[in-house]
Amino acid sequence: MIDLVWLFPVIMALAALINGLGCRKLGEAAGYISVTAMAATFALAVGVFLEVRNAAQEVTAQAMTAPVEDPGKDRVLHDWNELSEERRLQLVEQYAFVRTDPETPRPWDTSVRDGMGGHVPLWTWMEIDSVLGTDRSLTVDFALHVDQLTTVFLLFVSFVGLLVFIYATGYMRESHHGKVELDPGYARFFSYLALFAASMYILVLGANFVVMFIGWEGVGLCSYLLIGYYFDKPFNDKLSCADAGKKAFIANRVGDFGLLLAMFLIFWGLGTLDFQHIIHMLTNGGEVLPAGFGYHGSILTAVALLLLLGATGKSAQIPLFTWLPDAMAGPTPVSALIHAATMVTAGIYMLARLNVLYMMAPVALLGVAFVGALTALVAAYAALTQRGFKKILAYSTVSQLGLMFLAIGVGAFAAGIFHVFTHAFFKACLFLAAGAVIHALHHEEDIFRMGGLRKKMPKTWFAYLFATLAIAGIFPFAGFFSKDEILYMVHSAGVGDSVYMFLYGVGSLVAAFTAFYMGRSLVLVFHGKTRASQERFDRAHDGVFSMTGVLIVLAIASLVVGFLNVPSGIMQLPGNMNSAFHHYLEPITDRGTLHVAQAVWGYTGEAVPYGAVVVGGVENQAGELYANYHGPELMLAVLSVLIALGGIGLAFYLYGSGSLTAAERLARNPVLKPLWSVSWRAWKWDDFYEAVFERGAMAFYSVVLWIDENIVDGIVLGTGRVSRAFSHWFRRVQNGQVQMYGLMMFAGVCIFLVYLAIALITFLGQAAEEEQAGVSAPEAAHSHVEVTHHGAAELPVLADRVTGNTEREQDAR
Amino acid sequence: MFLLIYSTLFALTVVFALGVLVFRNTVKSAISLVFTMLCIAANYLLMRQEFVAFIQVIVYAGAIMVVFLFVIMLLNLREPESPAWYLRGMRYWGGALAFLFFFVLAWGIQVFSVADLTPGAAALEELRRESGQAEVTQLATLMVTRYIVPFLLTSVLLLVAVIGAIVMARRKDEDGRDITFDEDEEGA
Amino acid sequence: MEPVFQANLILSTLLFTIGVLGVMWKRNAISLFMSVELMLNAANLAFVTFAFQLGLLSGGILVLFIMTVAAAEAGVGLAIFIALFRVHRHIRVDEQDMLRG
Amino acid sequence: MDSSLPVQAYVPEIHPTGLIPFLLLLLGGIACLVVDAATGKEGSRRYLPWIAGGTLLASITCFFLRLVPGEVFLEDTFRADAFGQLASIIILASTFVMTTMGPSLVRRRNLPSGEFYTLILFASLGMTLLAISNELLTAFISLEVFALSLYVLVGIDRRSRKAAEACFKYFVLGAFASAFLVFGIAFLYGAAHTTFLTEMAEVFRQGYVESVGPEGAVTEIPVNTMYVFVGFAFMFVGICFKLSLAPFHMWAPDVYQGGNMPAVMVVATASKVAAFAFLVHLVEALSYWQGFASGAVYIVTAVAVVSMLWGNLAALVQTNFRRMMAFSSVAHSGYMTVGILVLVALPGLMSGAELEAGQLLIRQAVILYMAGYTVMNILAFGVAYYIGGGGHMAAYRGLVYRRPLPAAGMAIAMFSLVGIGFTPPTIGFMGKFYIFKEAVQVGFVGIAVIALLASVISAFYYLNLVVTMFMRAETKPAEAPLAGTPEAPVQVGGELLARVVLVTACVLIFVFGIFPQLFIGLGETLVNGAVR
Repeated sequence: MIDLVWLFPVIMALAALINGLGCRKLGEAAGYISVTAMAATFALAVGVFLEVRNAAQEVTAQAMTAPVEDPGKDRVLHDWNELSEERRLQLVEQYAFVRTDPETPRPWDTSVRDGMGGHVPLWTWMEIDSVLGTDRSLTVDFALHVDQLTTVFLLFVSFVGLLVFIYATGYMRESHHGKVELDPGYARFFSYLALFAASMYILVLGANFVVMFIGWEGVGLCSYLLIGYYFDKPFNDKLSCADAGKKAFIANRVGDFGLLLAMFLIFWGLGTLDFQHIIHMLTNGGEVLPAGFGYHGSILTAVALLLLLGATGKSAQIPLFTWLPDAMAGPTPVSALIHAATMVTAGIYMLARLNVLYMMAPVALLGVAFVGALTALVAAYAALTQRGFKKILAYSTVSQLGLMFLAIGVGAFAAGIFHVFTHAFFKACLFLAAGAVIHALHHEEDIFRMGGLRKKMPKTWFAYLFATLAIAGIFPFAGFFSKDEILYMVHSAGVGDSVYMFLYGVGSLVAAFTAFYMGRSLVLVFHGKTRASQERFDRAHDGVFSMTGVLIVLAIASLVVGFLNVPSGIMQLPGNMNSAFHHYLEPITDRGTLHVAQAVWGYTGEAVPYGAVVVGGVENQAGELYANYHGPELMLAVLSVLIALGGIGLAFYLYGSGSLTAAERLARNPVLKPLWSVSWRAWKWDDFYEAVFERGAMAFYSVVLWIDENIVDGIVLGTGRVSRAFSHWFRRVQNGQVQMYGLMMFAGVCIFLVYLAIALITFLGQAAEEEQAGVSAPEAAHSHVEVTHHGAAELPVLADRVTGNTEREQDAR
Repeated sequence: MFLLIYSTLFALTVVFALGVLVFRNTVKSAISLVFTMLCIAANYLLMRQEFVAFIQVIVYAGAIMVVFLFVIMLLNLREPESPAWYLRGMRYWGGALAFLFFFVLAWGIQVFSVADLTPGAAALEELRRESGQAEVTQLATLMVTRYIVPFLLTSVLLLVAVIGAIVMARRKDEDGRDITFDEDEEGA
Repeated sequence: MEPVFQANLILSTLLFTIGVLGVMWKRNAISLFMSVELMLNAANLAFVTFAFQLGLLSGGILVLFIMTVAAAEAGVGLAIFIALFRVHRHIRVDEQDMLRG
Repeated sequence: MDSSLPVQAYVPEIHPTGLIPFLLLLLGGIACLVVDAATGKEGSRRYLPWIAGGTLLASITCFFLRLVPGEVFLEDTFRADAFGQLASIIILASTFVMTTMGPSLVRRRNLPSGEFYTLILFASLGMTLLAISNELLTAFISLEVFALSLYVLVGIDRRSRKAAEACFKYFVLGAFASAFLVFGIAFLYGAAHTTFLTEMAEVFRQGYVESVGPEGAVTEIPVNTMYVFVGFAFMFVGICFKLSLAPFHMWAPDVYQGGNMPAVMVVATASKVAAFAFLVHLVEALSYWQGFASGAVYIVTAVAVVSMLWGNLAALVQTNFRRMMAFSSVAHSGYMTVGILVLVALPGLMSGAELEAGQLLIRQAVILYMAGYTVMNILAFGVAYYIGGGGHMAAYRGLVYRRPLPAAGMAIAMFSLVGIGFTPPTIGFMGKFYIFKEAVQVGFVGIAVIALLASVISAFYYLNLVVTMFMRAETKPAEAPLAGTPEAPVQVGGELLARVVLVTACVLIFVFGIFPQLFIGLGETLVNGAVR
């Protein structure tokens, strides 16, 4: 099965090709083609997952000499190296994933097997025999790599993707009086979506930077095309949809620039671009690392920071996050799939993939944590006052991505990935529900003009409610487990380093904000009385089955997927289910943690320590803290649920009765004034809210806007302005006069000559110096003159001419 | 004596070359160029390159310049030229750059061309004397041995030039009609 | 004899510079092209001077070839000027600015 | 060197088979003239494309049959190493594409077909000879052969005013540049006492020339550094003109805009490849002179950086497709010059076998880039030619709705042209990757960063065209009719052969992007020897 992973991108690319070429002739079939392809890849993903999991379990069973009963020691290292040699060979025979050419074995393949990964080289892509000045050669295979991390991404991308595709078949059509009309770009839309899926698969399957980069750029391209899908419509009063696409494009270019630089640096330093090889070189220590690539190494830190820049571009973090809210210009399924569930997690995927590198660059890791926390806070705060339905969700996505970055930043890679996983479900659910509402209200996006839709759209409400509870972190929904894990990890890091305690505070605040604004959107859209026009309200109804079915599946998923990773500190699950997700990912995501704990801090225990403790507890070098730390997990969980409940409660309190919700916008409307005065109390709150929150939010938001306009746009437009100035100069020079062209050429020649004159003078100066040095040894100087070749005799004379010394020349004559 | 002749030739060459530059009248400019070429031919003679000098006179001063004058007369370009106003700035820039160009190159030649370190003219004389062949014979030998490829290529070049000249200068198109200009904006 | 070496090189440079100036200053396409011919002549002079001073036979050959090239260029060039003349009824260089920007 | 020449028995070391591809081109050209004279207008229009195209294909085949020796031959005049041979194949392929575009152009604009095809063949003869020439004078004359042919081909459409102006500008500036080239040759001749590159390399390696003076006395004349520098600088100017490197590129936009599209395509691709191959040979020979790098590195750097920035920034504001492509080609030459820069600097960093390995890698990178650049430009210009674009960029609005396949082809070309920073599985990415990698490896990290930045800038204007084609409504612009509609002035029906060519170009972009070794492998398997 693992040998077939190349089918993932190929199937989707074929679907994209068929849809792209068929274009208008396909009609509705286009949607079915894409859905079928996606279903096929989902089946494939399940198969691959099962195979990898079985193999991993087998290894685990072999590795664990005795089952560990102690609940505190549930993090057993399932290390390949603990096995006997025969057993290893046996396992390799049995699960021969590593299809490397036996004649040229890759020395790091053992470490690939550590994570039960499969290296699937397809063909040699770039091969350069010997690299200049070193004996390293560069070979970049077009290779795919499958391990636990990959399978997780494959699973949720294909699953959520499948659901979104199904949803889109319903969404991308309008029914007017029973007559179904497909969107004019129906096939094009599905072609782009399929292409996106293909790129996403390549991104997560790529075994090296270059292959990953194909996917990285591919998803960016599709995102760009889909944001600008309604290119002829304005997005808001400032931007057209095409402009929004452009903004996303530019932000991603800036990020990609960082990624490319990091790639060059890695290649320059380590001579490889293969992920496993990089990890092997960084962890193994068998090979001498070049200067700057050790723990805390300067170049390693630079690489990590540049990669972070790349990740911030793709995952919409400060400073490159403002494109994501504007990306909502695309159709809603796109927002759900690309801008909430999958593509934006690519940055987190990359950071987790390179966890060893990040663990070895603590400064950069702290940078990741701060970027994440700050983004989470800023975005959550901005979401508090938004009126656009999808915009709230977009800010919420940014904020949640920030939390994931925060998790990565404290070394809790598995926790970050788990949040990616759960977030994919409930955020897709939220977006699709929002899409259903917007669709039902004929593209009304203002939540102040909604309300009371619960009865009109019960299924949608149900899905939205579940997803809201999940994202707010209410027990037992998925978001509770994943977010709580992150907060717990940040708190754990804080035990050793108070900086992280501050970050924990920020994280909790973000959780409160999240609960509030999600509750607010829930209330304003579904509860209370409607503020939509009566005509629209009357016609609102749940979507077709392809839409509601998907919503319900996602809502249920939002409830259950959290149980994949229940820490034993909160509740005991039957079987070996506690922290199953984490244990599954552990060989991949905790490799860096273990390496740093062992190699740098002298940790000798068997259990994998918390990444957070390793990151935060740098002071403690005894290694005791690492294995035995147990934070107040249950207490923190209860606290965070309370915070979430408080947030939602506040939202219900402020907006709960439908009439009061009108206060904010309709307070000055004389028709509604009676209603408004009845809800006076609420108005007081609103007033206060407006005074404090909204103005504060506006101030904050204006900072965000300022960053957006002056830094992001500034970079863009500034370079634009500078380049435009240049360009205009270039145009002026290009005045059609052939003699002007001749003049420019001649100027070029003159610059050449002036430079050469300088070079010649320097050349002569050096010759004169050498001559001076030679004078002190007379016999040497003598022989120097005798030798007429090599131009040696010429130089002294020439040097004298430059320096104006004519004596020797006359002597020579 | 030699120095006197040489200096006079030098001065004459420069004066005629400047004549090419400053004469507004195209014909005068062309005549000036002919004289420059003759001076250069004389210079070749001073360097004992008799054959090259003759070719210089025949091909350059003779053939090429006749073609020039012919075209000038054909196109009736006797009106004196004056630089357009927007060329003036360019004139100064061009002049300044040319001054820089000449200064740097002349400085380089003055400093770096050390005559003592080269065999000098005597070597060439010696070589010629030893071989016992006329200059023309030597050149011809070289031309059909070492430089056979450029020699053959020159024929291709001349063929291209002939074809090109025919294409560009013809008055009629393929159907024998006069060429008319269309308003086609972007060529083809 | 020796001064001729440097002096001829400088003369050649001077002719070349004058040619360059002609290319940049002349307003008539034919005068402009005559300046290019002057530049080629300057190069020829440099060739012959080098051959003479360095005791090489091949200088003369190179000059002959360059003259041929100059002749070929002149042939095509003048034909192009004639073609241009047919378009505009003049060959003023500075008025050829339909293509710009 | 050649003072010790001549008169002893002349032993020709001609590899007669090596001349066959070139003789074919020559004979094909003459055959075109003869057939044209014999058959009259309609007949020549019918037969000549086949004769010319067949000649070019036959010539390419000769290279694949290993008829050309992979070494120095014909009195040392040519050095047809695999690099030069691959460059020749690229050139011939490009001119072949021009012959496939020829018939429609000739018919529509009523051109003299005999001269048209003859000049194509002579131009390819000149370009291939330049790519393999080992002697400066041969190189110069070859350069003039193809330059004169291309001047005329650009202006062959006598009914177009713009073509006349483009031809005029190309010619005047080209003559100006070749005067510099000749002057440079003179100085190099003064430094090395020879015009043969292999001998020159030998002279520079030992640092002096042995000269037999009177009475048989051997004197060792030191190489004059100033002559080497000045000679290189002036020759570089002449080559930069052909490569349209800033600031010697000013002709390019005007010529690209005014000339006919097939000729422009050849000017943009084949002539550059030829000049580049020659530049590589020249630089390799010169770089044996110890002080060469100290003088040349900064010149080459300046030209490369200025070209990348100027080309990309100026392309940003262009509204005309062809002018945009012209500035983009300036930028691409800049990227390729980064490879030359490495080549210049290399001898100062290593020596012996290591140096040879390094030069090998750069040659591979450069040849790959040139192949990719040629394919991408053939595709872009070819599509633009057949859908009747070439004018205002607004003419491409919503092209995908009218002509989806040409639009897709153009989009592929644009993505590939962006290259690094955007589109990995394309040849444009591979070429840049190889070249920038070399630069980073040698230590030109700053240059590589600038090149990356420039590439990032280039994404904007290339993708702007993609956006215009894919994401703009089909509203008719004020400036010009929409491309791909019957109103477009220069729309031509794509012949089957032309379609095949363009689809092949599309495929090659990906094939070489995914298997770049295939192309480099050509050097080892099909022509003689590795790319060396």
